[in-house]
Amino acid sequence: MEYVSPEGLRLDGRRPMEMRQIRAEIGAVAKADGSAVFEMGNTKVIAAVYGPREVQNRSQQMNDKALVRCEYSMANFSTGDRMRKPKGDRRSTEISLVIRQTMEACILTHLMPRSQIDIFVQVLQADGGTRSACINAATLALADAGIPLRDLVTSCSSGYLNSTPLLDLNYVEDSAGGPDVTVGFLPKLDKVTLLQMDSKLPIDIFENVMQLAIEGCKAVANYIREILLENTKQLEYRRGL
Amino acid sequence: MAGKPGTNPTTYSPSMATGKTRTPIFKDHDVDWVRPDGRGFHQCRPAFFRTGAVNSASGSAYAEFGNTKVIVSVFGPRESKKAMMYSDIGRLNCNVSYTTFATPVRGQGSDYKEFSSMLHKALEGAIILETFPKTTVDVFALVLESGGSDLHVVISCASLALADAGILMYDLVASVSLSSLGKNLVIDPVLEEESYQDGSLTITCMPSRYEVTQLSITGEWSTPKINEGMQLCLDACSKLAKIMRSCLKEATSTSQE
Amino acid sequence: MVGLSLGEKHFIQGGIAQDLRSDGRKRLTYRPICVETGFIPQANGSARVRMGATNVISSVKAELGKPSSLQPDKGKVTIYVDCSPTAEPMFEGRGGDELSMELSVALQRCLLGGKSGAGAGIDLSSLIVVEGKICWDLYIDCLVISSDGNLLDALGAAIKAALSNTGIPRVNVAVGASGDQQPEVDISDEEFLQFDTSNIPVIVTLTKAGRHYIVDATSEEESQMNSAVSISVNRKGHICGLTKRGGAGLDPSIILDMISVAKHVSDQLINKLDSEIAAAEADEDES
Amino acid sequence: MEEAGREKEVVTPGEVLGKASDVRAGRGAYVAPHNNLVYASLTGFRRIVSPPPDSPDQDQRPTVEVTHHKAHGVIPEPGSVVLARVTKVMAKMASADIMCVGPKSVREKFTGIIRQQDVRATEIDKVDMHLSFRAGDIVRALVLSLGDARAYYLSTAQNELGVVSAESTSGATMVPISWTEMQCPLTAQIEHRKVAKVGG
Repeated sequence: MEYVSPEGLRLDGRRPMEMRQIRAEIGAVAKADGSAVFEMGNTKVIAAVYGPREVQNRSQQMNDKALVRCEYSMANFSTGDRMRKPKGDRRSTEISLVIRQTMEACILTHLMPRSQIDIFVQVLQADGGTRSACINAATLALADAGIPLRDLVTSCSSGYLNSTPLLDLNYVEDSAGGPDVTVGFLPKLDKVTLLQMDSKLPIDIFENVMQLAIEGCKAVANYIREILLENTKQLEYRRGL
Repeated sequence: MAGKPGTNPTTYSPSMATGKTRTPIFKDHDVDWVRPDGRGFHQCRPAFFRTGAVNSASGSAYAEFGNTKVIVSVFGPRESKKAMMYSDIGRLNCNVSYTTFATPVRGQGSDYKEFSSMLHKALEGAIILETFPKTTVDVFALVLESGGSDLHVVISCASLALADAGILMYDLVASVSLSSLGKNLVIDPVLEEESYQDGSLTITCMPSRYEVTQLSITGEWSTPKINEGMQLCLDACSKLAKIMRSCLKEATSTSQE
Repeated sequence: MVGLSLGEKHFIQGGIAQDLRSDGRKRLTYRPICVETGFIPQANGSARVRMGATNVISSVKAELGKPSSLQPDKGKVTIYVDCSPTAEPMFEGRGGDELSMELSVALQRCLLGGKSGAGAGIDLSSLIVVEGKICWDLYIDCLVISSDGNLLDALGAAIKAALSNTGIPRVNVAVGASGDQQPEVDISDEEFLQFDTSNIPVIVTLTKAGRHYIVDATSEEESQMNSAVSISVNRKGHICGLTKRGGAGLDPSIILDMISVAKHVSDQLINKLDSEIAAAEADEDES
Repeated sequence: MEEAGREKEVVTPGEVLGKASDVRAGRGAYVAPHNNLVYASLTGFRRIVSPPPDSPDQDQRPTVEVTHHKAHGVIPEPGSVVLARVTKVMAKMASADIMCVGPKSVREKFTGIIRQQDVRATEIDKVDMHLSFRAGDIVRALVLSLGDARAYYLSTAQNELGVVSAESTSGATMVPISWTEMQCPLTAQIEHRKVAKVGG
């Protein structure tokens, strides 16, 4: 199957280096301490953060840092064909773990010892790149909750199909079976915190593809920063400052 | 119609609250419903109760309404499970299950969880939970044979089992359901009637306090019809409660002798 | 769930008694309802409903299936509610299952009518494609995103909005299929059939706090309730379902009184909801 | 106000026993606040107990009770004296299974814990749990509180409370010789316990 047309356009009309439209909104869940909706094209994710709060399960309490927990769940209607998956299947558990580890790395957990931070991400619509969207939504929600962060961790994926590096794969491209690189990136510190790849790729091409994903992360970071600034201005405005 | 209340305690039939006899008008064939067991529309199945059916339980009861046969055992109050949070009032834990041979098709049916939560809601309001803090009372109901209106038999039987176990209660709980078939209201429907019903109304009440602990209605109902249905059910509940009370009294007096 | 101090409890109860609730509403006033249709483009129909801080999504997915042998002339509708842990950390893991089940059962009872299908808000016979062979299976999935009380009413409204947003593809049945063979069908991707949603009831939950009833209780107010009765009423003013929640007993005459109050309230709610849905549809068409 | 013949009357939960203005609700009965009636909450025999004529308070209403041998199994409540078997002794506390509440044996298993500070009334911080209890001892204790989700909190900080029966390492039932020591009748070995003062 041809994923890049001779004119250099992808199936959804994007250029290889083009991201899908991203949109974010802060404060979708009123009762949570922080929450955000993040959309990448048709992928739509909602994240809510509760905490720092008292540790629910005493035995998990840590005296020198905060406990970070994460649960990823998919709505029944999120995929094209409806299916009812039992909660906590292997895939969700794996993604929960990935998100938890990524977020834990950027939260300044040592500032909040003996507390617990819960991150809940809910996929409303899945169209490729849910992992990245979840991480981006979680970052926004954590920032909204006012939890001290090292940097805004952002994520983006890229792939390599028809000998072309592609940025931000959608579901069709993702399921093509080609390599798929997901990167989590700390833009200000210029560090990679998450790197996952399926399938195989020559080393020199891999560097290109990863660089592409990093560029994507930087673009997302700029957008997230804008949204946060906008939100802060709104808050200031409401407080009459 | 069966005999007057009191003379024959194992059958009962509520009298119409309004006093006038209802003459159903059968306009089309569908409405003309003859009950499969030949009862009147406002006549319940003969009810039979017996306490102390299970020896190992703190309290138990067996109930038989026509073909519907259930057995309920009550355990506790006993220590709540370790995982539970501390609570200064007691907990009620209900579970309804069916035997594999309860239904015409072997091992069928999947709404036990729903039944369990409905049983819980029906009983919860009647038990004085403050009297056994931090502990749990378990109510296990087993439907031996399903013959329609299973849930309301389970509820009534469970309240009898709780009374047998000596759990403090505000009142006994009696439950009666009613089906609407075309223009008719049919009390205590059997399985066959339930599968054709246009709507149903189930009332669970504490008869001597005259309070409704649970009410659920499905299907489309007009207000006068709800009034009529509720009145019929409440009437039947109070008669059902009389039978339950006489069963308890009988058990108590015989055990004393 | 909500830990309230004695002072707060008195404040809420006093407000209810004086017909001026903590957020300035009267006892029988709803919070502003905000409807957004087409929220999930992948579904056949979807809607997001917000009532104050309560936020729910409902999506309708239609799949071709086989009607059950007991009712060959009717399609099937399943309602399933899921409580996302985003709404309440308590729903994490399997924690939300109990509430999900309770809400699903209550919605089914309120919207799908009796076993014979009479009184159902959704006309099941309109879902049939070929009698006894092919019908539409309607899966209504709801997700609670954020909860601040009165979930059932919000879910009921979301389902109504999602169904009015639903387009079911027209199906052309190939002629000539005979006997036991499954007829071949051709699903059109251009022509869509709309649902008649005028019969779908709205759900009004009356929460009894002290001697008064309130509608659209917030979760703080719900924690003060003695008991609550959810009543679904259609446009004709008929009761389509009723569930009583909360254990405390109620006098039958109070229930009847609550029913009449609910009928009165439902009138306004239906009109309000219909205009909101129409506005949301118009919005969607524009964009 | 009730004749003796009616004392044998059997009542069931929810039956009206009288007006709250005439009678007081005793065991197995309760008052409904909305209509001021006294209802039964148990199945059993109705009994009217007249207040002791020398009772200090002005209230001279008789008390109505419902009694039945088949009341639900006893459960420990704060203030009740229980007999418990020690199951495990740790540095800060000992856990025990409650066997009897007052004179009645419990039907179900209830766990209690005796914390270090509740073993005796004096020098509570010097208590060595291992010199106070041994697994298998029978202890008389007072229920302090409902405790936490896991166990009831028990106390032995009174003279009458503590170990009432214990076996020595050689398997004989020991004899108390002081409030801190017990002796084995076979080997004359002395073991340390928080001994209860029984009788006298």
